[in-house]
Amino acid sequence: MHFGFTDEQRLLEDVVADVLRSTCTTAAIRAAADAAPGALDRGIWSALCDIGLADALVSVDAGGLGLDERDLVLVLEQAGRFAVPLPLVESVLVAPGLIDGHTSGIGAGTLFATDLGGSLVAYGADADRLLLRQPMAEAVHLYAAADVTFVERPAVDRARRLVEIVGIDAGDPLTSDAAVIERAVARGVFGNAAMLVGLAQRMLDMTVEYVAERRQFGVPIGSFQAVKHHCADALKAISFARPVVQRAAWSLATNAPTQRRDVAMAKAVAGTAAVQVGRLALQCHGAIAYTVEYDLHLFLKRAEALEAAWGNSAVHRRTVAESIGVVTQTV
Amino acid sequence: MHFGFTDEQRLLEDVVADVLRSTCTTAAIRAAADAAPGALDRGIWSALCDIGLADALVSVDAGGLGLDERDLVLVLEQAGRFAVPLPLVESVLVAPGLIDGHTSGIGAGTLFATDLGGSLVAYGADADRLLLRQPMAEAVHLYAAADVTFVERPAVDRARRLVEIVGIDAGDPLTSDAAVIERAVARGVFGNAAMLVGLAQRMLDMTVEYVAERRQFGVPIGSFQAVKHHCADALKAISFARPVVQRAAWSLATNAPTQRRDVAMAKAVAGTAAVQVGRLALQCHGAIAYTVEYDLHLFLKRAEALEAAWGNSAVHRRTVAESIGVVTQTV
Amino acid sequence: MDLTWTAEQDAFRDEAATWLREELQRWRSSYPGGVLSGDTRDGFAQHLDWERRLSDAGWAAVSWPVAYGGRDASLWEWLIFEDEYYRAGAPPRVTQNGIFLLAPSLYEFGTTEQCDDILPKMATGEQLWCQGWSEPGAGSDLAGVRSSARRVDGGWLLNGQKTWTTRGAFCTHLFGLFRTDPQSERHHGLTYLLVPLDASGITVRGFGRLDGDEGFAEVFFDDAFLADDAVAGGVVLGDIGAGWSVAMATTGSERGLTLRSPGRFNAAADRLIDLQRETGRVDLADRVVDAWMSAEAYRLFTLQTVTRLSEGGLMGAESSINKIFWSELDIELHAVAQDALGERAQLDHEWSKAYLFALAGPIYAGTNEIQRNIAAERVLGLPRR
Amino acid sequence: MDLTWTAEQDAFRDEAATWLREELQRWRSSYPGGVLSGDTRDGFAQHLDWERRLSDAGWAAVSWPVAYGGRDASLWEWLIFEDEYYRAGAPPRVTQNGIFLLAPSLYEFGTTEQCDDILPKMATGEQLWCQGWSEPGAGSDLAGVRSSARRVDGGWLLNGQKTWTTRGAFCTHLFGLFRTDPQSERHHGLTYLLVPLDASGITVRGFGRLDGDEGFAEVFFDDAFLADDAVAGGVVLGDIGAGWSVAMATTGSERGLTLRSPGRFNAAADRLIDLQRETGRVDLADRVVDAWMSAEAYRLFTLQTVTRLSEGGLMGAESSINKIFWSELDIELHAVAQDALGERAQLDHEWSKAYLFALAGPIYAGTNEIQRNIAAERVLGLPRR
Repeated sequence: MHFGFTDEQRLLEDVVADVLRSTCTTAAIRAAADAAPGALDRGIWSALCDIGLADALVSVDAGGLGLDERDLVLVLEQAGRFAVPLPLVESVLVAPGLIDGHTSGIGAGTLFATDLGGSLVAYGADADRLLLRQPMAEAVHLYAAADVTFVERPAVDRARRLVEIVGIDAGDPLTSDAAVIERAVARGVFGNAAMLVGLAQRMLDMTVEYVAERRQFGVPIGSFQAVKHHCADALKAISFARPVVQRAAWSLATNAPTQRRDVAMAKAVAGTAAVQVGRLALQCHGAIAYTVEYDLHLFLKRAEALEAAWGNSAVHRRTVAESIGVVTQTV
Repeated sequence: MHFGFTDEQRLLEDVVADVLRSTCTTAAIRAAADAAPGALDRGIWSALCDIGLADALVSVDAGGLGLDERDLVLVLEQAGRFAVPLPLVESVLVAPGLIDGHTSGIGAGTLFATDLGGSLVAYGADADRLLLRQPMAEAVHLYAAADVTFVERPAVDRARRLVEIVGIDAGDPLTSDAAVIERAVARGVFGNAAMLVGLAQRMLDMTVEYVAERRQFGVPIGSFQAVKHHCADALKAISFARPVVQRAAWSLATNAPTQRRDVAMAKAVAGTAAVQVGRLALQCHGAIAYTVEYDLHLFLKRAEALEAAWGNSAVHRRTVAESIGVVTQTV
Repeated sequence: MDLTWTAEQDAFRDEAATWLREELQRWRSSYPGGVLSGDTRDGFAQHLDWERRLSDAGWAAVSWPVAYGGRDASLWEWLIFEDEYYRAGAPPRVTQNGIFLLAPSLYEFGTTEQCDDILPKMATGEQLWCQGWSEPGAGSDLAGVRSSARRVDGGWLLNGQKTWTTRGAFCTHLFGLFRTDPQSERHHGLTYLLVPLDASGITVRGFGRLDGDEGFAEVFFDDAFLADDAVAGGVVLGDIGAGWSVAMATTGSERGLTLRSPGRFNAAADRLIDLQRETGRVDLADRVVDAWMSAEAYRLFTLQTVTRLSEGGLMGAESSINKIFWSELDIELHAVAQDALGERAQLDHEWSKAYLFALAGPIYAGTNEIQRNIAAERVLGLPRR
Repeated sequence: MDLTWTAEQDAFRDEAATWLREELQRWRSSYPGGVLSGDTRDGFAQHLDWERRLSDAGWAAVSWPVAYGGRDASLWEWLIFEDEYYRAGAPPRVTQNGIFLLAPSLYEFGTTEQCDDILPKMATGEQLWCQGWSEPGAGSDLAGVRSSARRVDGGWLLNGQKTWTTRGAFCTHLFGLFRTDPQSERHHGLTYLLVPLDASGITVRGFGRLDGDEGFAEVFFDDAFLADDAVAGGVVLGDIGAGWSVAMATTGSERGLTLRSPGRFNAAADRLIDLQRETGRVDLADRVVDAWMSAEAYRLFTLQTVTRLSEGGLMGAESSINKIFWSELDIELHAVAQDALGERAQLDHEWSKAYLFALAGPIYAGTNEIQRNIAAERVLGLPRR
């Protein structure tokens, strides 16, 4: 039993955090929200590719880093912390298992989008390739961007750049193996859960910093017991969500029999925590955080979006219910 | 539209409150918890009978006060505020509609117990008569105390004096009219909802008094923002439960088409509020309220008991769901 | 206790419902491209058109005297109108801050001349009033106001900055607190001023709200001259130096009955039930029921309050729990809807917009933390620190 | 990251589970009339019998050195034992306050002589220790302690009163804080004393808890003489006047890892699922799932904490959120059960007793309000007032 991380895993987290700190500024997130379809800046992605992250899950023999979910969970938390405006989970976690053996013609650093997390496809107009469920069959096909017709869908978090697929031409069949598809979905769900923890942590950090400085009634507002207790509640929510998400990393990496339950629980707990922390952060800030000029809304909206995507907390709670024998319907 | 009370209704409330203040002391509640089965002191009941409360719902022609639920809701709140250790709702609200036309041999000031609120019969060993559902038929029969065999059931709130009926001899058939029975049950549910509001108010009053006096860290604990906010939350819960219960009084008294929904809503909202207020009251008091020497537990346990009796909040919430078209089962 | 409406009240309800249904259809059909949010520049113009329709038919402020453009309606009729307004799905009132926040203060503190001049123009939408309370350093701590008004010949010289001024970029006038006694501190020495925004030296900069609309503004005063006769009857509401007590009366109504009529929540709760049925989300049943019951509790609480007011009672510090209740209810109502929508919650639509708007509820009009302090100290009498 | 147990740990688990199952059966069958609550006088004797069985088999304090009656077990094995203890449905430990609260302080601050004398007697149940922190005027504000110990020839003269002393009426010894410097204030001048309760001048009065058991006691000191050699190695733990820091170490463990092992909540969550299935209360499904997930989150959080401690890390102020989390979880676990039970929730049974006991969780060991202050100030660094 060892529920912690190696020095190498911590180092990778630090390296990614450093890259994101310099590339994934809040200005970059704002730029992603405003860019025309297909014109998403790839600067952040290039920087992440430079450190090999694109092929993190690809085996060393195939030219990747040969890592697994345990190595990536801290990295994904950082991706959430910086609200990376990229289909990162889709490209790094979801795609590799699906395109395994079908990599010819797929270059290094390919950005993938997918509808495996729902019919609203994040970055669907910006990806190089799309991984799409077949309407009538349990199968996933690969598409070039040009083979897909889509409409933009106006989203609350515009930096998620949602589209809906309205027409597809022929695609390359990748797999109709339900287990492979389920694993890809599980990885997507897990990746979003990990990002939600990072988003929550970022919002708490911003709040702690703000309430220590902002003064009302002659004192920092962080000295009021009500504000302290809001922050303590946020800390509690994050502290108990994080190990749940990290356990899901272990379950996926080791193919544990409980992985379906563990991944669903991770998304439910992390999503609930991030939404709660977002509301507390907004409340502790007050009106300033209700403006688009202050940065909090970038993280708040992302947290709300990721909670809703890839199955929301209520849906995953039902999966957990089934796994642990809680009855949900009168028989 | 007038959602308020007449001077007469307020006066009756004051009269009952005065009677209870002098008779229904916390010592009397403790005595009720400790008395042997059948040996419940009738002092409080006699005092209430002296002001005519026993026959409050009986028509003036038949020698009663000719009141309705609107006149009694404030009285019932007071009964809750003093945690009256009597089958008051059973005798004043539930019995009259059922024994209508069968009053021969039933004296003034008869105490009734009933299983219409559940199989755990409060004051079942202390009542003069019992109103019991027939196991195989939708009917209610009247029993003399001697015709019923029961076992005492150890309760958390011992002043509720719960028994379970284990054997009955012949009883007098009162009614098999489903509407009459449903109305009797609705009155019982409503009466308990009103008492829950009073219990919650009492616990808040005790808390406000205590936290203004109790000092820690050199100041009254009521000056801490966390304690203030707990008290404000309790006030909010009570303030919004009270009109819901009072509306149920109107719905019953006027035989409104929404009465089933309104009564269920009253019990759900009042029960939830009283349990919440109880926990907040306990928390603001701290350890002292966790002792049986301090009085809070008398009201806390009663609130928990009445929340569970006559259908708990979760059950009544489902009744409301059906009434308003919320779907509760996948079809 | 009588929870029925009179035949006259029922007739009033029918009249309002019919007019709203028909006029809303006419209004909407005159914008074939769709009605935009009232908190955007283009949408504001559309909503002003709606306000003029309300005003022309005498529905802009039903409880006002007929002479000012109202119907002399009772509080009950006002409640009925609001019920029908939200049931009909009519849009948020862009004139709200004037009609619901300034007007009550005018009735209480204004001179006849001020009322005669301002109120009719407010009802017709000729004057559009925004609120100038908050400043960068004075949010929850409103007494920290530093914007100043210095007495000069024939008027006042204004300096300083207001912020979070809702729809400030689209309004014509601002009401707000200014420090007229430079030696004063906290809530002393403040004066409630009525300020036309076209005065030289005033700059208004709109900025974006969380929900994406340009709903906020900053207002900068740079030696702006406010002539004594800029408003008929004078630019000072109440007495010079007594602005705090005038403002408190207004914030009372912001927190209390007038800002949030129950109709809004009842209508949202009914729509939530429809949504739950459509989406078949049985797992959300209890949360839907709880939200619906809370909206109903709020309606009943309001009926009791109006009964008390009708009998000459006053809105007191209880308005603080009112504000906590509706703001938390509003979030939950829309959070459940978002949960029912699943992935569609991500999209920009009426439910998500209303959810984001609801998130502001516990902040504006006095944060819920301040409200809980008020409830504990002024209603329950707990000791101040 | 490796979330599996070793073969040795699995074997340890099997051994513990087997022994617990068999011995519990033997223990229970020796009380044909049923086992009473350990917080009643008669039940305490029964539970002391259980403690002796644990001790005889070396399970009383598995993490202690073998010489003191333990098994030199690692924290991991301790967790495994606790898992199996609660899974088996074994009773609450009436020796808890000594083993889990005093013992950690003895290991950290005690002399070898004190440890050698007290710990083995604690393991066998020969000495039964209760906690003497709170006083009528010192609850959350522990530094308000007024009970005094005056230095006299050969010992100390104790005066004052302790209260909320759990199982004090059944214990043989008390550990607690006494003011040894009469000029001192707040957390200065306090000394941590070890006090046999049979000294003359000490009166113990048991009184009832909310759950109906005589679980609390008041302890009165009336010129009670505490001889220096009343405990081998001396009656002072740590240095004279340094009692506060010794006590803080103990309250740290009370709030943190040692008082509440996850096994207790995991076992309750599993029983809650059974209850939900039995009662068919589908409407409570989400609350059951949430409670179960919280218990699981608590277990996982604890595994991370133990990993950190095993690598030489320390329990810090984070223990405050730990305490908030388990105490709120404990209430919700049992509240859902009570809701599932419907009218049967009124009866005095295991679920209702556990519910009432859970209600004390946010109060004892430092109220959750104090814990939230600590989390905000010491973990997050928010400014004190």
